[in-house]
Amino acid sequence: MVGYLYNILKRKHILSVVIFVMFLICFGAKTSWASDPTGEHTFALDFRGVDMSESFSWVLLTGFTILFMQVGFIFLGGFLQAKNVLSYMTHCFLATTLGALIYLAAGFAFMFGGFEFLGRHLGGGNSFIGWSGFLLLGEAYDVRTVMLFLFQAVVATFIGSIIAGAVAERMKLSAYVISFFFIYTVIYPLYGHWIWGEGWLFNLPFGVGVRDFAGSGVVHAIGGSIAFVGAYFLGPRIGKYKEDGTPGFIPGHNVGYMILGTVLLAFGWLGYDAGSTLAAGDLRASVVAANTFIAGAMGAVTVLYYSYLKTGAADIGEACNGFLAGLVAISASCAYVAPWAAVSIGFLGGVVYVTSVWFVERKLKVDDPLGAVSVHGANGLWGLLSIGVFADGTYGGVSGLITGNGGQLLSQFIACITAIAWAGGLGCLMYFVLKITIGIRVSRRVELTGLDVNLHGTPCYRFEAAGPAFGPEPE
Amino acid sequence: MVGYLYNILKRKHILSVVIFVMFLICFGAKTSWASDPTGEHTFALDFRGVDMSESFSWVLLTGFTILFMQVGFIFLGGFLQAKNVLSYMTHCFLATTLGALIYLAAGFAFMFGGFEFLGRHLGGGNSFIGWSGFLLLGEAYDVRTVMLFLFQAVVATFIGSIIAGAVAERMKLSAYVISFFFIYTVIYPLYGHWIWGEGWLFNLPFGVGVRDFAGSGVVHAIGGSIAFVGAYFLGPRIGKYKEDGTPGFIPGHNVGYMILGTVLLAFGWLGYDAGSTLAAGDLRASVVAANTFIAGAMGAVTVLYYSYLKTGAADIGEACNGFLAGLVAISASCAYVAPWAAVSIGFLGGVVYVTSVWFVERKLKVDDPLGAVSVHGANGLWGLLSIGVFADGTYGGVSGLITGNGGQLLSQFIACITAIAWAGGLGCLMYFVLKITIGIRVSRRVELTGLDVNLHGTPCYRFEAAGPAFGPEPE
Amino acid sequence: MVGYLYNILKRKHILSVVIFVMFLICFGAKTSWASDPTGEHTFALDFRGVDMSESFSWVLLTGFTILFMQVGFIFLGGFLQAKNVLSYMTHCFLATTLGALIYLAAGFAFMFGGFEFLGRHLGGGNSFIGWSGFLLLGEAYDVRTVMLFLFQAVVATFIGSIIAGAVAERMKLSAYVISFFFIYTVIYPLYGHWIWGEGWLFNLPFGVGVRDFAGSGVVHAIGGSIAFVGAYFLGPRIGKYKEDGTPGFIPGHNVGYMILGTVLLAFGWLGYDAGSTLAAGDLRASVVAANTFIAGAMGAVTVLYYSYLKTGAADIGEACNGFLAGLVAISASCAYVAPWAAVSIGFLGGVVYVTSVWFVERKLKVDDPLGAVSVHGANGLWGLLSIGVFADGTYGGVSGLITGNGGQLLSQFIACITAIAWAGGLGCLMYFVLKITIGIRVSRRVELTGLDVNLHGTPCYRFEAAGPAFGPEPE
Amino acid sequence: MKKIEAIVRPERFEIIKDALSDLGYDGMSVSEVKGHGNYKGVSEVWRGKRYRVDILPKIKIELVVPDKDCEKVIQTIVDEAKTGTVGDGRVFVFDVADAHRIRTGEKGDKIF
Amino acid sequence: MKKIEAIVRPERFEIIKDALSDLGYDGMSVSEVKGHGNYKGVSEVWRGKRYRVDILPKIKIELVVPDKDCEKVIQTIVDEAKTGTVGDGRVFVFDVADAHRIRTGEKGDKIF
Amino acid sequence: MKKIEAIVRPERFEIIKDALSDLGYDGMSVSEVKGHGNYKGVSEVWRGKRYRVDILPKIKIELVVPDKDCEKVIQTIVDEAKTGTVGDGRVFVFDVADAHRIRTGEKGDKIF
Ligand SMILES: Nc1ncnc2c1ncn2[C@@H]1O[C@H](COP(=O)(O)OP(=O)(O)O)[C@@H](O)[C@H]1O
Ligand SMILES: Nc1ncnc2c1ncn2[C@@H]1O[C@H](COP(=O)(O)OP(=O)(O)O)[C@@H](O)[C@H]1O
Ligand SMILES: Nc1ncnc2c1ncn2[C@@H]1O[C@H](COP(=O)(O)OP(=O)(O)O)[C@@H](O)[C@H]1O
Repeated sequence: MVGYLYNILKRKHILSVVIFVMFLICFGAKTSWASDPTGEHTFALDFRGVDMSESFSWVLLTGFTILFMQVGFIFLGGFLQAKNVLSYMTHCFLATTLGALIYLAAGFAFMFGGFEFLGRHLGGGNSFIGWSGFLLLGEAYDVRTVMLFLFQAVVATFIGSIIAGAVAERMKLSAYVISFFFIYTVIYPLYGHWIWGEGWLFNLPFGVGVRDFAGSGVVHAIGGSIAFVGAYFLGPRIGKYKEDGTPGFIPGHNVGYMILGTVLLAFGWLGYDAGSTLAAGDLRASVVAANTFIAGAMGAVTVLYYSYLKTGAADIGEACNGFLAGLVAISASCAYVAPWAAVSIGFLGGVVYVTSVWFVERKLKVDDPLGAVSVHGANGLWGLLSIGVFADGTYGGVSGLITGNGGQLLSQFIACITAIAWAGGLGCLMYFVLKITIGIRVSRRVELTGLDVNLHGTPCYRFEAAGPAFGPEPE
Repeated sequence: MVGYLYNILKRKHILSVVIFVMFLICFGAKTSWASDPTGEHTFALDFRGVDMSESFSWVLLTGFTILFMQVGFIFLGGFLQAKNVLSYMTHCFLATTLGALIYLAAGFAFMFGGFEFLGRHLGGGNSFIGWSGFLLLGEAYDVRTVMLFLFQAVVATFIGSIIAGAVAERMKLSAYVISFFFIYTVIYPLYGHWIWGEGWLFNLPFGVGVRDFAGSGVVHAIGGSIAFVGAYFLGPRIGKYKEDGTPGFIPGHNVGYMILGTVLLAFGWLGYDAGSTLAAGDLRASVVAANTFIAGAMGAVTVLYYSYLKTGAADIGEACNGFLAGLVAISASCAYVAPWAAVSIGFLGGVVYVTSVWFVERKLKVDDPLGAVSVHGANGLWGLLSIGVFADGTYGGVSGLITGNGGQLLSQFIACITAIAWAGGLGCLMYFVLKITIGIRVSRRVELTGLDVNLHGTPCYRFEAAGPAFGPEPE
Repeated sequence: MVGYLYNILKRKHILSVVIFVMFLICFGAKTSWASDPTGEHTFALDFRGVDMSESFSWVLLTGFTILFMQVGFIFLGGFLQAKNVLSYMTHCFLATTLGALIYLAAGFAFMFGGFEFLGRHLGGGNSFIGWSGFLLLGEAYDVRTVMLFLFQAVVATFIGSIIAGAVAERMKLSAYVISFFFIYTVIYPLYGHWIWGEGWLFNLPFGVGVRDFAGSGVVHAIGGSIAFVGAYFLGPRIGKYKEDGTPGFIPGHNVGYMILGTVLLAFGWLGYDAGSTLAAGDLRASVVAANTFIAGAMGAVTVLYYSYLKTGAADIGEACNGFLAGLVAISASCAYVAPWAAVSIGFLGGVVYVTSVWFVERKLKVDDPLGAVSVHGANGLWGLLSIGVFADGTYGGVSGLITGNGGQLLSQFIACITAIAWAGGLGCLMYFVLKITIGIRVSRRVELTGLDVNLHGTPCYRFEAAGPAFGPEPE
Repeated sequence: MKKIEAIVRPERFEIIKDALSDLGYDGMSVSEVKGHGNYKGVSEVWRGKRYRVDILPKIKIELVVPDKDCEKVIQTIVDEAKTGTVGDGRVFVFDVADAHRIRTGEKGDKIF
Repeated sequence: MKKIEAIVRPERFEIIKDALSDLGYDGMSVSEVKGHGNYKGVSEVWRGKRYRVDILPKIKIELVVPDKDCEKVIQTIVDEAKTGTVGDGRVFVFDVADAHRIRTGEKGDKIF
Repeated sequence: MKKIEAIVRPERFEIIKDALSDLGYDGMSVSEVKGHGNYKGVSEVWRGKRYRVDILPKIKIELVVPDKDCEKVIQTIVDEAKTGTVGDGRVFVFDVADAHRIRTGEKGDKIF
């Protein structure tokens, strides 16, 4: 076995092992103790210290709930066919693991280099890109910086899961994995740097500059844009469109999973949005949480009612997407608006969702199995804009149209355009290169018989009373 | 599409749109900045401020776990037949969304108008009803008030989910939705006001007045009473009783869901009960959490052992209900008793559960698919009473029988009677009116072929290897 | 019914009732008010008080997430056959309920008697055993002690769930239940006392003595060792090995559950490890959480990549175990190492996992359905050792090999040997006695037709469109 | 000996089974099938659109009976399965060449 | 009257059904079976090891047709189901002794 | 050509399949059915009460064999499926009117 392992590695992958070992050595060598890795100097039994330690509890706990949202994303696989569910879940699983590791290696450094967090300034960076904190080595080995990393790493994992929803049921695993290296080091971190890392978008001269409290733009619009491009390059699933171009019927295998996943995501979302204060002393968190909840609920009720009017059935699966649409829409604006505005934003989020689904599916003929483009992409953009409309000026000096102020909306609009251009453009490049090199779509046979058994070696479900008979294959 | 949307709305629902738009306008107009919507004045880097911000973290995070309990409720649908599971889950979903929105519009104002929270007094209210904080407008746009709303809104969502368990597999969706408007504006908020809003029950002259730490009475007894009335008016499911009146066999489709849901609820329950201190500085929270856990575990073990004695099988589904029964029973008393008493309360909670199931099913012949009446109703009442018995006088001056004090038990007993009379009486009225107007029960054909495919347009599960063939219907 | 209940109890179990009632009485009688059961004296609006209340919030909330991890354990049942899934889930359910109650009655007292927590010293104990805090009576009725109990009780529940994974699909419920009384009062608490209760292992003279931050040794190595012995005494499942000794094919019924359970456990694990600071003022928590996440992700990616190299399929089920392996491995060392070391520990955790699976399954021929021995046992030991290797001296004065220090590794090694000898030895004794008395394995007929329907009276799943016909059995 | 294969509505199955039991025919095998017939199906909703689903769940009952009882059993099934609306199903009858009861090893008509 | 039992690949089912519909044969019952044949199966992976699974999902189509149409229907099925690789399946034909349509009570050839 | 339909206990299926493979009969189709027979069922527990469930999971094996091998195959199945307790199941045999192998288009006895 050990010999076997060795053989495998030796035969084709000896290089990667060498590289990995070299990494380990250089990690060790480069580690410096310049910063405060234990928090001893950061904490003290005084007001600043107690307030600081509170913020630690707050950010860590909300960060954990953000990681937990991946369980919700995985549940959304109920909207797919039973034969492809493992494939989708593996995509989410990879976002949670591989995505976070790539972000650790480089993405975080590009995104937050030069950023100041809880009073600690993190290395170098300019308004276009950061370059500090690679692998949390050196002076990034500090309790505050590591905490920022943790919070941002779990947020970053969403990008992969959002894309997974649009490319589901037909994408090659290898292409999906390779795309991560580009997405998690370039597309996502750079745009993130421009807003959250206080880069050029953040400092636009209109209004107070672009604001995006909890990622409508940075996470959802970017993820949704890449997702759209991916779904476009892949083409629709077999059976998704009939010859006359009308959409066919490819129902999911477990609508209950969708409901479970949605409510679970709602829970995490409250933690995510409220935790984005990144400081326990910012009591606005309660308004943030309430707004998030209200907008999500309003999105859900809107879409449920609409589906009932249109089809005569209370389409609970779509209502779940409406819930998520409301949550995405409020993410940017949750801190800047009043609860009544959250009702409006959620309602309009539902409207944006159904309109976008109709447009993407019927007009653009792009097949998006989970509705990721409409939920995350379209509502991410609407979320960015909603600040420019509904911000009431009470928080962070951000004032929208309702206070008679148009500048902020202009900033937010520029952020939208930039998101589409940046993520859409680089996404096209990436999927195009992948398509002409290794290919991005599985074969027709694999798609028809199911990705799970072909790529992952097993179907997801086996409910037979009697197991089939087997003989182990000679190795 | 937009035209289509417009047509639909115009054709039959133009009115609702007009009303909605009017709402939006009046929201905007009425918004005032009198209070502290950002928390700037509430927080300061002093002891009060730091303590306050701690309480914010505490209440918000536990509030999130309360919302999360809805995932647990949804999982309990495993106890129903596969063909009706979406219907039940949609009920829970509506409680989480529509229920919360109605509570936002009016319920919260009726329940907590005139209440003081973390030092902030909320508008007007007397000992029978509150009238302040509608839609969180005006002076309710304050970080503390909004936080109280958030915590209370997620708690309020439970009412709908409790009822869903008893009316499952046969109730019309329309009737269920309409009943919400009455439940979430009248039945629940008013009773809640009398105890949690410090109304007349809270100030009864026996003992210290009625106490209900985390809702055995306000939430579970009220929800259970309405659930009982609903199940009674609906009548039993087809096949539930044979001609000779003995109960038939309608097994659930996924007992594992029941286990998952129960342990998930237990997690949330710890947050719910402990968070009900509503202040981080109240260290009693640890005893509250431990009591909750202990009582639940004891209820589970009791019912599991009893089922084994009675049937020879370790009936894990019933044991789950025993767990929940223990949790419901301790909810009122968790802060007032010692851990040894929690063992007793949980044990008796299990006994109350099995006795109540037998009584409701065999004697009253009321069909309660999930056992909601026994878990929430019967144990909610027992929970209220348990304070009067086991409170040991260490906390809040509440002393029960074991300290030789009978007054508290009298107060708690009055609260029980009131809960049954109020929720039972108004529940009867409500379901009676619904029954003679729009009807509350689905047709026999719908019930036999499944509510999911008839009301929601799809079954929950589709595990077929090959999808069936379809053609889109001409619209 | 009541008469019926009475009859049952009278007939064969009157004794247990008498004992229970006697317990209740003596509980009540012995309760003393010597300590601070309300926290009034522990909290004050000063720095110590505010810091203390923060720690309460922190420890309680992370404790809740630990309880929640049981939902993750239950989900892992997807790796078993559909006919035995309730049996496994019931084992986890019993760990969560009965296990915690036994721990309340005695285990906690043996483990933490004599321990000081947040400045409060808990009764008597020496370096081999504690003897204070039984049933949280007397002076243990104190907010700090009760909080320690809560945190430790939820941690303790894992032992049962770990074992459940290895003995699944063939163990008698009665034997499983009885083993708990020994495991939760002797095997686990005593070893726990030696390290966490600051017993003799903690004070070994090599390095700073044994350290185990969040239970690689105390929880996982002990649980894994008992699990191994249990699986060994039970023998393999029917069909697990062919006549020629090669392993057969017994696939699980729901791989998606495995993924859900794993990510859910990862969430809880972050809370568990970070919460193990047991103090909010210890800002190292952020490094702890990040290390945990990184090591888990690295273990997952390692095993996924290895499975792909070896079989050509991306074996997501094994990758889930790799995730868990990384989490187990980092549990001991999470506070003492830098993020780069967490990458290495997670990578090696994955390697240890695949090696151990091969060794246990192919060489030792022990049947471990969920891989509990390899995930928890082997990686628990590796986790203990990893401190001795990678601790960088920044925290708690713990320095490993990489700082040129060998003493710590010696301490950790002694802890490993002790864990194997203690849990393995007592485990052998326990299972041997059970085997020759009541028997530990179900009959061949029960195993073939499924434990669920035989022991629990129902299969887990019923997806039939039409329910079968039934007549109630005359009682 | 004849084998009767009846394809019926799931919701009628219980009633048919009870009727057959009353007649004394306990032996049968039941399975779930999907049927496609004159009935053009129900419509279902997915992602906000209606689709016509032309293949619906049915229950297939298979039972082997002695030749002489065949008519009676068919009549019972037809009576109990009928609702009069499209989709009620079909009954088919086949000749059985041989039959064995596994437990006893008996053959032919002795298996009843 | 003949009963045709076709065991085919799940992924061919839709196409076969549409072809039969076009021919005018709408009535059929469909079920999922597991097949075991010349084809020695696919290999699956469990807990890091490959196993050969020699029993694979198939779709069984059962339809009863008048004697005269039998050949035509079989030919259609064979044509549409064929991929030319091992595991394509089989078609079996049986005599039907009797047939009833439940809704109308009609018998014999009138059921079509 | 004959079609053999065996209804057996799920837990005996593997053994029967292996025995048939040893005999050289690899082709078969397997499905899950629910059986109702002399055996009055097991009892199950739901919500704390026992119920007698008179319809139990069985495995249905269908295989078509040349006339001459029929006896041998039946004997093998009966031998391997027998446990001697109620509920062992039945074997039924039917005449096959015609058979086609889809992959090759072969007919009749050439399909084996
Ligand atoms: N020719 C056939 N062969 C096999 N099964 C059939 C055939 N025709 C109908 N069926 C079965 O009978 C069911 C009912 O048939 P359908 O034509 O819808 O109803 P009805 O007989 O009331 O007109 C179908 O769903 C199908 O399962
Ligand atoms: N003798 C048989 N009796 C019943 N079904 C059979 C028989 N032989 C094959 N089948 C069915 O036909 C399917 C395809 O058979 P197989 O031998 O694998 O393919 P091919 O006919 O292309 O060689 C099998 O999976 C099985 O379901
Ligand atoms: N007349 C019948 N027609 C079709 N299947 C039958 C018939 N009788 C029994 N079976 C099948 O055989 C199985 C075993 O029958 P049962 O009478 O319980 O056992 P035994 O033959 O050992 O007495 C039943 O579950 C059923 O699936």
